[in-house]
Amino acid sequence: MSAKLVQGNEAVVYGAFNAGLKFFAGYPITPSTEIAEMCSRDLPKVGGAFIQMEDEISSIAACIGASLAGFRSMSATSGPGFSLMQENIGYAIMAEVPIVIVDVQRMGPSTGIATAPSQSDYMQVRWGTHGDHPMVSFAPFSVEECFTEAIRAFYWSEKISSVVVLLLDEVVAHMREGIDIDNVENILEVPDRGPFSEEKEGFRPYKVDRDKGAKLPPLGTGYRFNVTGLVHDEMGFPVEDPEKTGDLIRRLHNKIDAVEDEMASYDERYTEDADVIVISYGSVARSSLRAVRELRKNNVKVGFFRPITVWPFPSKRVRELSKKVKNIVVAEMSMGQMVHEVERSVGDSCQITLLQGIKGELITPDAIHNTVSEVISK
Amino acid sequence: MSAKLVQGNEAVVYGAFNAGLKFFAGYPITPSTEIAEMCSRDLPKVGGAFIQMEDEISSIAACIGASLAGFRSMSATSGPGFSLMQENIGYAIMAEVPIVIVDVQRMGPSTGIATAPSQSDYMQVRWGTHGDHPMVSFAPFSVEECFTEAIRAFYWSEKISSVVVLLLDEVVAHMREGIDIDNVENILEVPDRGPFSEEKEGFRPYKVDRDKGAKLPPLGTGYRFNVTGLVHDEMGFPVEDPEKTGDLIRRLHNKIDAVEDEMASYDERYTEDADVIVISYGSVARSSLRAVRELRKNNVKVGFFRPITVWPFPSKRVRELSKKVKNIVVAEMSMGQMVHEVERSVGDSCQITLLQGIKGELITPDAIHNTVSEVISK
Amino acid sequence: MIGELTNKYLRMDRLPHMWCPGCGHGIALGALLRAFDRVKIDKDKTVILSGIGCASRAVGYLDFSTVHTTHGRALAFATGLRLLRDDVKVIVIMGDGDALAIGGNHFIHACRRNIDITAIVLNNQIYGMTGGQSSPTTPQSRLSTTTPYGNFARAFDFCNLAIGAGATYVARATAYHASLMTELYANAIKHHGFSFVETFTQCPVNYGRRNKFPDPASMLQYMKDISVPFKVAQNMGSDELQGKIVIGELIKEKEDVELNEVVRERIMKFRGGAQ
Amino acid sequence: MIGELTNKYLRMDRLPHMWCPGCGHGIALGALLRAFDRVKIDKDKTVILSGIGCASRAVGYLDFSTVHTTHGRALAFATGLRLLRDDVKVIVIMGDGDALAIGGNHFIHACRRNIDITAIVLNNQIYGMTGGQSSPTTPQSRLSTTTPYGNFARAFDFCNLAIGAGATYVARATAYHASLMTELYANAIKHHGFSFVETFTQCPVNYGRRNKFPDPASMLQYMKDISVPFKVAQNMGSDELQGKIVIGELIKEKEDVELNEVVRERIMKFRGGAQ
Amino acid sequence: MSQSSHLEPVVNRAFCKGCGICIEFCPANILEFDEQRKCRVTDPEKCIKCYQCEMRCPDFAIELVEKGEKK
Amino acid sequence: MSQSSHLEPVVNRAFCKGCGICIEFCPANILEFDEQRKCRVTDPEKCIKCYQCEMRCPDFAIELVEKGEKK
Amino acid sequence: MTKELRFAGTGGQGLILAAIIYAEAALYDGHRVLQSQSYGPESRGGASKADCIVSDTEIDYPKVYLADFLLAMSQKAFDKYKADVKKGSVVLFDSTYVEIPEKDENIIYFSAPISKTVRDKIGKELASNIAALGTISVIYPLVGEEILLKAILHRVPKATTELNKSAFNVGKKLGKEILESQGSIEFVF
Amino acid sequence: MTKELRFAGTGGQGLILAAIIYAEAALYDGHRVLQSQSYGPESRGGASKADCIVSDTEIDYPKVYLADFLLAMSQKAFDKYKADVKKGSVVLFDSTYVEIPEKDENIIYFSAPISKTVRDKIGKELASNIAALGTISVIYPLVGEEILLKAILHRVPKATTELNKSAFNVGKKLGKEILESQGSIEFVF
Ligand SMILES: Cc1ncc(C[n+]2csc(CCOP(=O)(O)OP(=O)(O)O)c2C)c(N)n1
Ligand SMILES: Cc1ncc(C[n+]2csc(CCOP(=O)(O)OP(=O)(O)O)c2C)c(N)n1
Ligand code: SF4
Ligand code: SF4
Ligand code: SF4
Ligand code: SF4
Ligand code: SF4
Ligand code: SF4
Ligand SMILES: [Mg+2]
Ligand SMILES: [Mg+2]
Repeated sequence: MSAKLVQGNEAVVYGAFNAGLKFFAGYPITPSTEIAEMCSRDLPKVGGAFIQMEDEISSIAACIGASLAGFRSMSATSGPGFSLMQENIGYAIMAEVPIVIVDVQRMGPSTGIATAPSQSDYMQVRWGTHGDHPMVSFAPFSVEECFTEAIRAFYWSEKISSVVVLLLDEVVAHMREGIDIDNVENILEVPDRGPFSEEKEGFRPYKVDRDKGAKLPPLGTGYRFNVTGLVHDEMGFPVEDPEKTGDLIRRLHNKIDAVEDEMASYDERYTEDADVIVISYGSVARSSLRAVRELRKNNVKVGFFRPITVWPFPSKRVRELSKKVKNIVVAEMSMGQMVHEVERSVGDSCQITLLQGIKGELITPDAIHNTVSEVISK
Repeated sequence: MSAKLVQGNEAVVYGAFNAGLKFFAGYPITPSTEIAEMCSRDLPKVGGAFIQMEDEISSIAACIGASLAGFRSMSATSGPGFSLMQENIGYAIMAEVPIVIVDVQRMGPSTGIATAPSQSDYMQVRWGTHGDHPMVSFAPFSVEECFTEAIRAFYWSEKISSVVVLLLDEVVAHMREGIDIDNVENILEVPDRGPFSEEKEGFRPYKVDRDKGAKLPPLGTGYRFNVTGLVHDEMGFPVEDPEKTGDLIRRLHNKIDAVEDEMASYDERYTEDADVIVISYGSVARSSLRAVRELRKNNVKVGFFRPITVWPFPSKRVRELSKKVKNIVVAEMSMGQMVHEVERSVGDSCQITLLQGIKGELITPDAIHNTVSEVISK
Repeated sequence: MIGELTNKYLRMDRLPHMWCPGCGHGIALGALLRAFDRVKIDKDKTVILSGIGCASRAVGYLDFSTVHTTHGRALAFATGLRLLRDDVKVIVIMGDGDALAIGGNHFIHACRRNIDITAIVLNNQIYGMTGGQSSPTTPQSRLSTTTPYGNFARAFDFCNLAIGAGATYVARATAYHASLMTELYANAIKHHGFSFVETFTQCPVNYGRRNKFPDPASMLQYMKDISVPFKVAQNMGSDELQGKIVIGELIKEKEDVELNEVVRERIMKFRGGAQ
Repeated sequence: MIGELTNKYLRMDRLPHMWCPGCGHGIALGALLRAFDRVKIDKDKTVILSGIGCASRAVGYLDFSTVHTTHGRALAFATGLRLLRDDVKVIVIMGDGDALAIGGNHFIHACRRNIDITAIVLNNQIYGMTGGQSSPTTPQSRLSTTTPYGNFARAFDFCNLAIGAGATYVARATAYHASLMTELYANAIKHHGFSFVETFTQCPVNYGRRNKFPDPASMLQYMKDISVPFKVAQNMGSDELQGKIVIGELIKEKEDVELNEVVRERIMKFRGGAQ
Repeated sequence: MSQSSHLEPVVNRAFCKGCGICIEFCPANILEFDEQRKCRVTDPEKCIKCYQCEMRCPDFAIELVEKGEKK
Repeated sequence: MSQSSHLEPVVNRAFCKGCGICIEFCPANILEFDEQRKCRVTDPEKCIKCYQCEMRCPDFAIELVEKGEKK
Repeated sequence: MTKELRFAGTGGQGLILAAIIYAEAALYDGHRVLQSQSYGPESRGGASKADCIVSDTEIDYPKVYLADFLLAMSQKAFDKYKADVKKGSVVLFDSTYVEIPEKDENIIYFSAPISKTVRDKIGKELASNIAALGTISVIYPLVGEEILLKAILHRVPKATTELNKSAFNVGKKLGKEILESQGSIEFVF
Repeated sequence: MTKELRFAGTGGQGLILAAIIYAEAALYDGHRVLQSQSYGPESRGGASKADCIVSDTEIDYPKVYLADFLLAMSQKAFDKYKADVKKGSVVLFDSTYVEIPEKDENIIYFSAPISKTVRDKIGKELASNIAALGTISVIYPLVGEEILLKAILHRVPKATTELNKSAFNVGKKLGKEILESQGSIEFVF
């Protein structure tokens, strides 16, 4: 097939199908609803199941259940629903159950403006659930990336046996671009779970190396162990021993740290000779790209940096870049959230200027253009 | 009366009563339950109401409702329940309804260890709900402070017309100390809401200065306006106008910024001549204090800094201090959360060393002692 | 008549409302205004809450103290608001998804507690606001954007659920039965304790269109056709009642203790003791 | 007998269990083992889930694939787990707070969907795990740590609620009636669709102590005294039934469509079409 | 509903969204769409004052008012 | 429950928590507490094999077993 | 070449579909495209818009900055979006609903009673969006009519193929009439 | 002066209450106090502890580091906590449940059949915690017996006043017997 006109949300579903999605549980919410709707239509065709649950809490619970049953599972929501999912997100992290959650960001806080774009869930993705936990999140900026990052989300959720959040914003979710789904290159092959030991009796899913994720065979296939959100031993049974507790919490983090470099992904352009670098992600990065291109036309030495793996934040690269430039401009559709990570990465190496976007509208190339110009002229 | 033996959780309730608490809605959860239990016993005695709701979501919803009805309201919970409250926390912030939430931190993520202490909800307090929002939070380290900080929480929640989180940990919540409740000094007087304009017709609760909180008269008293979690106009009705949207979001932040200095509170000792400063809060700060005192006995020049207002984090003071020392040691019962704020504040001014506590036990003075010694000898 | 009522009870500057042409929610709002008139409601002593959805947007037009809460949680807000305020009437307007999908738990607990709140659910059997997904009351085999091959889940009987949960006033009307609706709303507001009126409304845009109803009027006609008054229904077998809607007052208890009363009693006891 | 069963179905290395002396949850667990034996359960093809609470700790002893979920959410986890797995039996064990307070919504929706899951609620009318707060089934005027002056809220009738929500198998036993319990559990497991068995259990520590029951046995005796078999209850007036517990099978429907079947049917249709 | 003969049905065109409900159910058959798909009263005299239109109009757009009081 | 005469009630003291339930309901009245508040069978011969103790013991601590098979 | 098109009107008029079809046709035609719209409750009563960017290079910023082409099917929508067009842009009104504005040196105004004609000729006003595409294919031939028709038939339900074909033809005819009366313009895309 | 006391046993023995009472008495006595405990499901079957720090200066670290005094009312609890005591500390066992350990140069062991005596003399073993306080008041007189009794009566239900007084006396008697048989020790607090 040649290119089709596909919506960002639809591309996420195409990507999920490519990655082997078999289960979707969700609750409608703008601007994510198309994902659920498409799954309701197409999942049965591949032998999968769609279920609309009574709310977002049960949606993610059902996804965790289906994943434990052996199926690749996904839910999609937006801020209000994402807030409700937080407790069970922590469960999936603690019990090490692979699932993918799509959060299509809209204007908050609270109900905010359901149809207005925003990037103000960025910190929530990382810190929304209680307790110490790591988090992995990818943020596409085009329809094609919605497709490829959805696949990457499944790939990594299986690899680390945990939650991956695919972080969209309303603009990316709702725009349509041409994409030839069958001919996208460098598609990751999502690994099957396992292999599991032949010996089912006494199988210990949480007996893994200090920097590896659990190995969870589908429940009800003869491997009998326990899954819990409590601190647990190698077979999944509750323990309260301080050493075992520390080891578990540390392993949950180690397993991400161990693959951080491999998982890191960013889009860097025009940085070689740059005096200023614009950092942004998602739809705002498209405005940035336009602004940077226009500025380059005027011979302004401005660079472009876009984290795609937004959690863990690509700190090392940003720190390196910060040592080569005088200024970093961070543009976000928020009061400034990713800028906190930039600050932590940069220290005092260069100036940081924040361009906030809090009007429920995509930040324009003009605004970025102006900010860069101001920063330079200072 | 002279001193009584009082538990941290109980002191919170004494403080809340002193501040005029009239309504408590909650759902039992260790290690916060004593707060609910004491309210169930004593609220009727002051003409207030206690209700045990069906879950934490409805508990905070009921608190918001009661606050809108004109009563000082509080709920208390721990991580799992706090996660569930996140959506409605955002509502209270957006609609500017004063409420106080006590989060008694326990070991997470997920159910974790219900009875083990932790400080791993620190970042969640700030970022747990979706959308751009500010957050105010106080963390006591003694029974007396549980009392005084509870009062301060009500004071500021009324002043800024928003949510204040009183952040305890299991150790502080469950320990008992002697306190003479009737003779605690410098108690704040929590202001009444209002005064409200005589003119009820057309009253606009959200028509306030750019850095002030809303003025919400009790509902059902003749002031007829709308309360919503949507972006709204001065009377509380939904709008989507980009300028009004930006103004609202900015005001929600401005109103906190405007009082940040007045609200700031920290406990600083031995910092004058210090080479190293230990930063910690809550129960860990008591271990730090012991360690610092012992080190001082050995003539080690170590200082003690304890944020009491933990959100907004006292960045300015930490930055100042960082310029005078070579090292900062941050000790937290977590993988490191407040340390992120320390990093942002400090930049490259001094070295930062993190002492993690992830075993479900209070960090010992020894551990802090050792960390400081290592840092110094390096 | 309606002009007087809209002038009295609505914020005229916010009309025309945002509901689509032919939306049944508007008919219900009209009936509510008539009920207000009938019970001589005090605008200053009434608080009206809602959740999120098309139905819940009603509060944006009502000239009362109004609270547009979060999706599904209106009854929980209302419970807190009501507990210490015996001086106010509390009315909660919700959609079917709002009240029974995400809000189901608060709904059954409000029924159990018998707190003095009037809950009005505008049941259009669909999620209108988000564009037509199935709700827990979407009938089997009906089409929605998330049941593209026909709904396979069973639907709740909203009133049976309320009765099972212990509600003391349970009634039902449809948008066709506008004057019955007015009467039920008025009686519900007068009821001492938790009162619930389920109102079938039509969503021509997101339900009707997909389910072969040519226009809003045909949806009203259908409601009329399948409705059976409670008195009549009592003499019908369950087979006969298949696919029918029973309208009228299904439960109207008097004796039961209302929650607020007990709370007040308790407080009074202590106050009495203290003073 | 019980020794054989515990050896077969429990993780002996984890016994004795953590429940307090005389806790009724243990009696229910014993009955469940007997039911397993009766229906010849396949340990490798059964998944047992629970929420959070004393009752939910049962999964920590069962030598099955077990999932100890979050408070109140077990049925939602189970729904996802079951949907594509016709090869497994799914059993969910919950406490009364777990299933009806925080988990009430998932409970009524599971009833509505009629998905093939067996839900066993160990109703001790109190929050045991957190130290004795009132639950939605704590009878009026009883004492708990959050109803120090006696519970003023009305209690749910769990089975009535399930019936109102559309459940197709609803039954009730008490810890006194251990062999009835075994029978009901076995029948529930065999039921095609959603099955629910409410089991009254005693919490001597957090309920009994506060409510003047001198020991666990006296709580069992009380349960015996207030129980009425369903058949007998049908000939009793509602006044007579006041304060009684009706035990036995309250609803046992056969005809209704089970959710999984429809899901499977749909998939098969497409698969048939595709291959 | 009082059948006062001094009443007549009047449409508020600013509110009418042209849903057709009143038109369908008017027993006197005196309501129809105008060119812009708003409701129009063809023959006010034939109105039997049953209030069905007013009660079922979702937009408060049709009302029985004192004759001549047309808004 | 089969009333086989070759069975006798045996208490697993490691499991018994001394709740007293079996003692209260034993129709033969042959169960009692020992000094450490664990269940003791006083007169196994009088046991009528009704299984009430076994069915109601919350701790799987009392069981009817083949005589002499005491664990 | 980059052209920014905007389709504006009210909720029920199917302008999002029109924009999707247009974008898909341009895609078939070998262009890069980006289609977006404003959603939301306000799109029910008020003005709503659907945008389509057609380009031969990478499209970075995904919104229409200033339109090269504007279809205005309601007065409110025209009033709201009339300022956001480039100098030299083309605006097509549906004169059924939009009053013809005063002349503007910088803008090429075309108008036709699209909705009314569809209502009269086809019976179903619903198809006006498809008719509008027909008109556009004639007056603003960035994407050819055949490829546009192909895209239409790909997106509309099978059962409505004939109806939509007729509507498209009605629209084309209106387009030709416009050009006849107003004179045609050479566009270089 | 700072003394760290630990009361250890199993869930049902009321040791948290004992620690609270002890702390309250010390508070009445003009000391600073800090009382804490381990909670949790494990406290049901396993070993549980309740701690009490009594001091005349500010108490910073809120946990018992190494106990000056340990009451052990169950074997498990003794095994678990026996290592966490200071040199020269005092350990009191309830010999009803704890086997008397081998002599340890560094620790002063006292023992008495507290629970058994209470069971025999009072009938309700439940009151053993109060009896233990009585014993402690004699053998480790950091807080005087009168003030301890006052604290007890403040914390227990009115209806049980007599019962608890008797238990306290039973405990005191046991304490005196210990001192008589083992010889008394002078403590300087
Ligand atoms: C937590 C949360 N989840 C989802 C939504 C999205 N949402 C808004 S309204 C609605 C359903 C509306 O349906 P209903 O309650 O039946 O009201 P109607 O629009 O049909 O009147 C949904 C799912 C939301 N606002 N918040
Ligand atoms: C979200 C959340 N809220 C509260 C709790 C605390 N909690 C644990 S168990 C429980 C109730 C237990 O009562 P029930 O379900 O009746 O079980 P039981 O212990 O009586 O068997 C509560 C409130 C929790 N774990 N998670
Ligand atoms: S979408 Fe449906 S429910 Fe919502 S306003 Fe339109 S017709 Fe009414
Ligand atoms: S607290 Fe109650 S329910 Fe929990 S184990 Fe003890 S007796 Fe059983
Ligand atoms: S009142 Fe009755 S007769 Fe008159 S216009 Fe209205 S519906 Fe027709
Ligand atoms: S019912 Fe109302 S909105 Fe509908 S056509 Fe009649 S007047 Fe207009
Ligand atoms: S089987 Fe019956 S008679 Fe025998 S010991 Fe048990 S309860 Fe007593
Ligand atoms: S019922 Fe079981 S636990 Fe209780 S006393 Fe008898 S043997 Fe022991
Ligand atoms: Mg609806
Ligand atoms: Mg319970």
